[in-house]
Amino acid sequence: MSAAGTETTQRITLARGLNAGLRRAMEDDDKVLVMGEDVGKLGGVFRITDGLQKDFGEDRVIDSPLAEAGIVGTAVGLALRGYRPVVEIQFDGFVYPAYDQIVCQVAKMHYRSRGRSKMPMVIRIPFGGGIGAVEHHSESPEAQFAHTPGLKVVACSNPVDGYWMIQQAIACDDPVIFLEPKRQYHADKADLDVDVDATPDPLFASRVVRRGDDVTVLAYGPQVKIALAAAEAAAAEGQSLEVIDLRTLSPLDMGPVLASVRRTGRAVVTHEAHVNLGMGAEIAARITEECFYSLEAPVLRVGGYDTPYPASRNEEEFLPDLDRVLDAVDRSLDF
Amino acid sequence: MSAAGTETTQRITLARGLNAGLRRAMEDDDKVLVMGEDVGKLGGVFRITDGLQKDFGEDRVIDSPLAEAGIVGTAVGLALRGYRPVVEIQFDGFVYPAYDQIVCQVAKMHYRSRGRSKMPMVIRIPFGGGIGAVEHHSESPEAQFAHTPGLKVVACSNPVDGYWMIQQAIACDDPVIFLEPKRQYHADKADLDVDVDATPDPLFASRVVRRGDDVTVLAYGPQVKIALAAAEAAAAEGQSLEVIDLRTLSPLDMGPVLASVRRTGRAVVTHEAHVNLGMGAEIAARITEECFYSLEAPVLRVGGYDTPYPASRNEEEFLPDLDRVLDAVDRSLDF
Amino acid sequence: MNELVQLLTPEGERVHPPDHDQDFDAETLRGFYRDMVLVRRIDTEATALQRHGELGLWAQLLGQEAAQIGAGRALRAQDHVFPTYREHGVAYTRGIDPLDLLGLFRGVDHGGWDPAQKHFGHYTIVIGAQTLHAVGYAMGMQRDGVIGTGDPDRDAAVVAHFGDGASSQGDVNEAFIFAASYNAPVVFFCQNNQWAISEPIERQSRIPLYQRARGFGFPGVRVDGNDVLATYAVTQAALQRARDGEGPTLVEAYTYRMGAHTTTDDPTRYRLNADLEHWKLKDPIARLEVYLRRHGLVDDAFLADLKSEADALGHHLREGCKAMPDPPPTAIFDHVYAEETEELRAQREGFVAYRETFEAHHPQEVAR
Amino acid sequence: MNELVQLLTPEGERVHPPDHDQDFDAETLRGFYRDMVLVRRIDTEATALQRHGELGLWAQLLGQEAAQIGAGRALRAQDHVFPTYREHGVAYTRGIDPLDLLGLFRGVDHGGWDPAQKHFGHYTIVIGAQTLHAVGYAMGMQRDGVIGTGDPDRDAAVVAHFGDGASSQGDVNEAFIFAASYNAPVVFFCQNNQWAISEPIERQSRIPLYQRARGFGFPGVRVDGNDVLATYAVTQAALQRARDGEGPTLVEAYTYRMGAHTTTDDPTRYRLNADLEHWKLKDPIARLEVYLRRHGLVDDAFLADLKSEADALGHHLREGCKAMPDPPPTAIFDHVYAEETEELRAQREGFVAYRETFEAHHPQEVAR
Ligand SMILES: Cc1ncc(C[n+]2csc(CCOP(=O)(O)OP(=O)(O)O)c2C)c(N)n1
Ligand SMILES: Cc1ncc(C[n+]2csc(CCOP(=O)(O)OP(=O)(O)O)c2C)c(N)n1
Ligand SMILES: [Mg+2]
Ligand SMILES: [Mg+2]
Repeated sequence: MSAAGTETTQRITLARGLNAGLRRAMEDDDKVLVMGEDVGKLGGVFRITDGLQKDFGEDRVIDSPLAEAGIVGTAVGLALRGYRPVVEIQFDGFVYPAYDQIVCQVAKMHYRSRGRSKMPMVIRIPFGGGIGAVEHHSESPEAQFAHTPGLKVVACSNPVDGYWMIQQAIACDDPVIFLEPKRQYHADKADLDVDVDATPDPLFASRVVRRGDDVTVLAYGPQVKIALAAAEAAAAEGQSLEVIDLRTLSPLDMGPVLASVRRTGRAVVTHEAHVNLGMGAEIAARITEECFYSLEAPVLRVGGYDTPYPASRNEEEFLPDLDRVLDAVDRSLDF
Repeated sequence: MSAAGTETTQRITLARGLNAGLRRAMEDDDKVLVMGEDVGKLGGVFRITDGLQKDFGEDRVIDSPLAEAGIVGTAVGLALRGYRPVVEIQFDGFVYPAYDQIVCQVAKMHYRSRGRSKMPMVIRIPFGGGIGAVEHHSESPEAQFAHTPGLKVVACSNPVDGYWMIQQAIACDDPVIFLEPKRQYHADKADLDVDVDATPDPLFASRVVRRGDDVTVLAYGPQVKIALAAAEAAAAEGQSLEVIDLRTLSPLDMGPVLASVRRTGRAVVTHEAHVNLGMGAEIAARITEECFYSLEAPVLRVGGYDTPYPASRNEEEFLPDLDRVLDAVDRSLDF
Repeated sequence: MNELVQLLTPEGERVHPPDHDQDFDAETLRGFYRDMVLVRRIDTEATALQRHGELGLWAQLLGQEAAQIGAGRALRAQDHVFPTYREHGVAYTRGIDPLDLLGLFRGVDHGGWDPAQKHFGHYTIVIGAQTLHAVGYAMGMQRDGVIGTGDPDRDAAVVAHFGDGASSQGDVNEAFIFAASYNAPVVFFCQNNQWAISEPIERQSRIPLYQRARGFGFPGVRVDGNDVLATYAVTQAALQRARDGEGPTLVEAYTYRMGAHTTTDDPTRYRLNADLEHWKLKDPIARLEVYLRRHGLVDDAFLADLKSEADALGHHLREGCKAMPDPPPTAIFDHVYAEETEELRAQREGFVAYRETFEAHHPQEVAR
Repeated sequence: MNELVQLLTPEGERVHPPDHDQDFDAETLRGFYRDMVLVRRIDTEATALQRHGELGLWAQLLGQEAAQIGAGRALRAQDHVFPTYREHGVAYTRGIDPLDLLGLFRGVDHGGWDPAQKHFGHYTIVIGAQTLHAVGYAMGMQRDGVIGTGDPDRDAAVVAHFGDGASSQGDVNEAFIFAASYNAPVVFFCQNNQWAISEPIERQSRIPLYQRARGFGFPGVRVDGNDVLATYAVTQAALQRARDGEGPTLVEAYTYRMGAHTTTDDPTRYRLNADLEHWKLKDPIARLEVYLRRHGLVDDAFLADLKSEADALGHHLREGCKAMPDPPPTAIFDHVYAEETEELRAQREGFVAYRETFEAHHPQEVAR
């Protein structure tokens, strides 16, 4: 029984897209396992794994003891035995107890073994803020993983991508850190065509989501929606923004980015993570290296401030919003 | 009895400078504790804490059980009780089991408590490669810590700085990640004046270590020596390089950097850490933001490749050396 | 289950275990009762405040009042506590205004009290991390010479709180190791409420948790965590051991989470109602009330006064919570460091300048 | 210390413990002896190679031969091993050419064998990390239906190796928890050689390590790790328990690190020579030799043959090691990913192009 039922098109949320994608991956390959805290009966605190244990059993949808190193470490062993574990980290801020296993074991196993031991693991992390949560529930740890060779890092931004990207990540023979914008889980719906043999965009590809000529705005995860809204608002004032959903953070897919910036001459990167050494730093550095003579202004960065994530009553001011993106666009244009 | 003995000037290695600095800090403030694996009788695997347990006792120089989270976590408790723990992580690659305690507890305690709980802790990490070691013994984790608000991150590059900077880090009321270039520990000697009431440079300041006009080369830790050698070699070919020892990685002290680049119009950053999202990315982004119109070429980055640290017979090719720095300098000048 | 230390049965009968029996005077017993009633009221009010949108979240302690009051009242002033996010009852015994607990859940701060002054650390959300802090703090006490001096006003100990789920974290087990290795004056107080969100205790351990301690070389005791007398007696003994320099103890307070994990949780998805009904019969407040009434230790006047006191407390919480101001926007930048960096100062100034550009256009919006 | 399972005393006398006694035929005994002699030779040769600059480092197993041969010989082909960095003896029992062990220490690779083919994982240097991999692998065996079928060629188990120091790591204790929770078919084999570099076992645990297991709900056994018979018998029993679906066991092999931690270590800084002398009397090889000779189970011809065999092995290691080629410079970029990224391909190409600019100038230098 598939979540797709019999209709070919559904209106789904990101949460449902991910759920359906996981379900389909589990149907397609019985080596795929789901593991983590509360992923079983509860279906995860965000219900992304809802119903999977019921349908695939406790051997394939595993409630783990409360220990993230243990979860990722046992997933390493399962991967070595030929399984394809999909690990759920309950919240971004709780990935750090597993950090050693991720950066020293998961990331290095293939290299250490000179290709003999594959590590086809997906580590799903609901990330980012905007849900009014308490400390440690709104972190954006992506730069740390992107800095780690051996890992691949992607971020989905919408329900349809959620459905396809999770399947592609599971099919990938390398470990993938899979970032899910938690504030989008239940926010918007999109049309998903599940039954056709669609050929989705490749996993490690960026996508131009709005064409424009004046400034290139780069975003991923929760910021894509904001970048699009900013483009809409800017259009009203006669500015034409091109918006790119980066989708893959490691490797970066610079092709569409460089092509766009060569045309616009200006770029703004936005993310929730701290600006200092965030993805924006790398992207700015690469754009400048590659498009030095095309740039009319330095690449400008919008991001979380370089403070710990604040108490939630302050998060609105902390998080990049439409206004801050537009402010950077203006500064870029005024440069 | 001080390591300084009765002479005022000694020729010391970095290892001795750090040892003498630790000793003096322990003499000056009996709240200063040293903790870690093998720091007692053995004096640490690099002998940086040599003799300290003998002179200050087991209560102040504490051999910890083999567990990095435990070491840093208990150090947090000691700091809350009013102590100033100096934690030794045996090798860079073994800091990750403590990563959660560092980024979620050490870094956030002062913020969480709105300034009520201070966290005056120093975490010493011998970092970088070049000693022919096995896996996990040659890592450069600095960018991950610099990306974490609440931490301060510094790197010493020479014996005299080692002596002063460790004392300044211990005196700092904020947690300091203190990076020590392990391949320099026993490499070169320098004159240290210990008895005079010297006023060393501030801890969080960069330093121009060689004046030049054509290209600014930015380095820290083990790369300072290489940058200086590159400048020497370049001089023979008529190129004048300015070399800056960054010393502080978070906060960055951009003043001297920007002043230099405004003059030279060109910059090269070099570090052993992976280029992707390494310190060079942030420095390049900031220089470009601040000196856009002064730049004659994009800031170029030299660093470890974006692969796990290789087997040691390949590390010479992996690590930035004089030639790679000069190659970047040439590319900058040819731009 | 005779391994469970119990002084008061669910039926409100006083029993006398060989090891931890203790006499309590009427005043003390009434005090415990009052504490538990007030703490339950704090919990009920906070839950209601969450329902009314005044709090973003609340972690309920319903059912765990005896465990927390027993543990909290066994403390001396100089002892120090490292809580999880659910120790509202212990916080109350440390003299913390319950209103200060709400800030974290309302999202106005990460904790509103001074840990050094209240001898009660900040709520710790990353599971288990605080147990290591507790051991380190206890190591500091050793170095301060406040262990085993025989002076009751000087000798001190630490309590590390954690849950049954937390017992699986590496940090907690490392805390056991460090405490044993240094013989640190710490009581590990585990409230085994039998659930870690949706996961039952059996997922974390197949044997009773208190037995974990033996494997690390120090004693473990399981106490009826719904029995305030037993919890008090067992914690007091463990604290005294620690203060005397005899090292760590693990206390497993066997209890039950009668509410949801937090206000966002839906326990009907994973546990049986019958289970909850069963545990309602073991309610920690009800059993002490039965005992007190049966022995004529409380009268209607006392109960009426207590009710008024609880109502006043509820009022204080409701009004106080609603009046709690949002932090100013610039609070984001405060206290990142003890010694602020120039970099951050510049960022703060940029933030202020940026907001001022708006103020010019929409003055009200920014004012709040 | 009657908690220690022993079948052969340091004096070479056969004793018969109630629980783990077993008969061994002459062939098997000679085999153990041969194994230990050859493994010690591997160790001696590698140490010498390090002294001669052919290896960057070597982690010696001197004194731990019995523990490793006992543990290794108890394995069946289908069992799987997760080693630390010191399990040269176990590797040898898995049929790994000892030369392949040297690559890591010479710096030419991170490990030269195929873990899947040899059923022997890569050396793991981050202390304790592999114990979790072992549990996960064992969970995979459960899912593959190779536990408790009763078919001796099918039923399998995992051995997780670690040291006394490693017992303090969170990962190792989490491995205990996961193994107990899932009843995973894993044997935790701890070589307590009494030192973690300079730190004595007392810093990690104040009670015998094997007792740790009980606190997690599974059995622990302490065996004389210098007694190959006892180690074999105890490990075999633990493996069979695991294969039968009865869950994990902790085996503490009580032994002694007779050498330095590694070739860069200087144990005279932290331990007494008398200690070492004491343990030399418990040498694992000497005691079996005494027993074999006393019972006429070996003759001079056997010993002479073995010596030649060891010499040949030494020769193989010396010559093989020196002939081991350095990896080509581009090896840096190989195998970072199973599916290489364009980014990395470009970086590799840049590297090659950059080196070619040199080749033009200094052809020899680059050629190596
Ligand atoms: C490291 C970490 N992982 C996951 C979580 C999410 N989480 C919050 S509470 C909880 C369950 C805790 O259970 P327990 O320790 O029994 O304490 P209780 O909530 O029952 O009081 C989980 C998994 C967390 N806070 N920290
Ligand atoms: C996480 C981590 N911390 C520190 C080290 C450095 N180190 C290497 S071996 C060792 C001691 C290990 O002792 P033990 O577990 O008893 O094993 P043994 O070396 O005695 O076989 C240490 C501290 C490491 N490899 N990994
Ligand atoms: Mg619980
Ligand atoms: Mg050892």
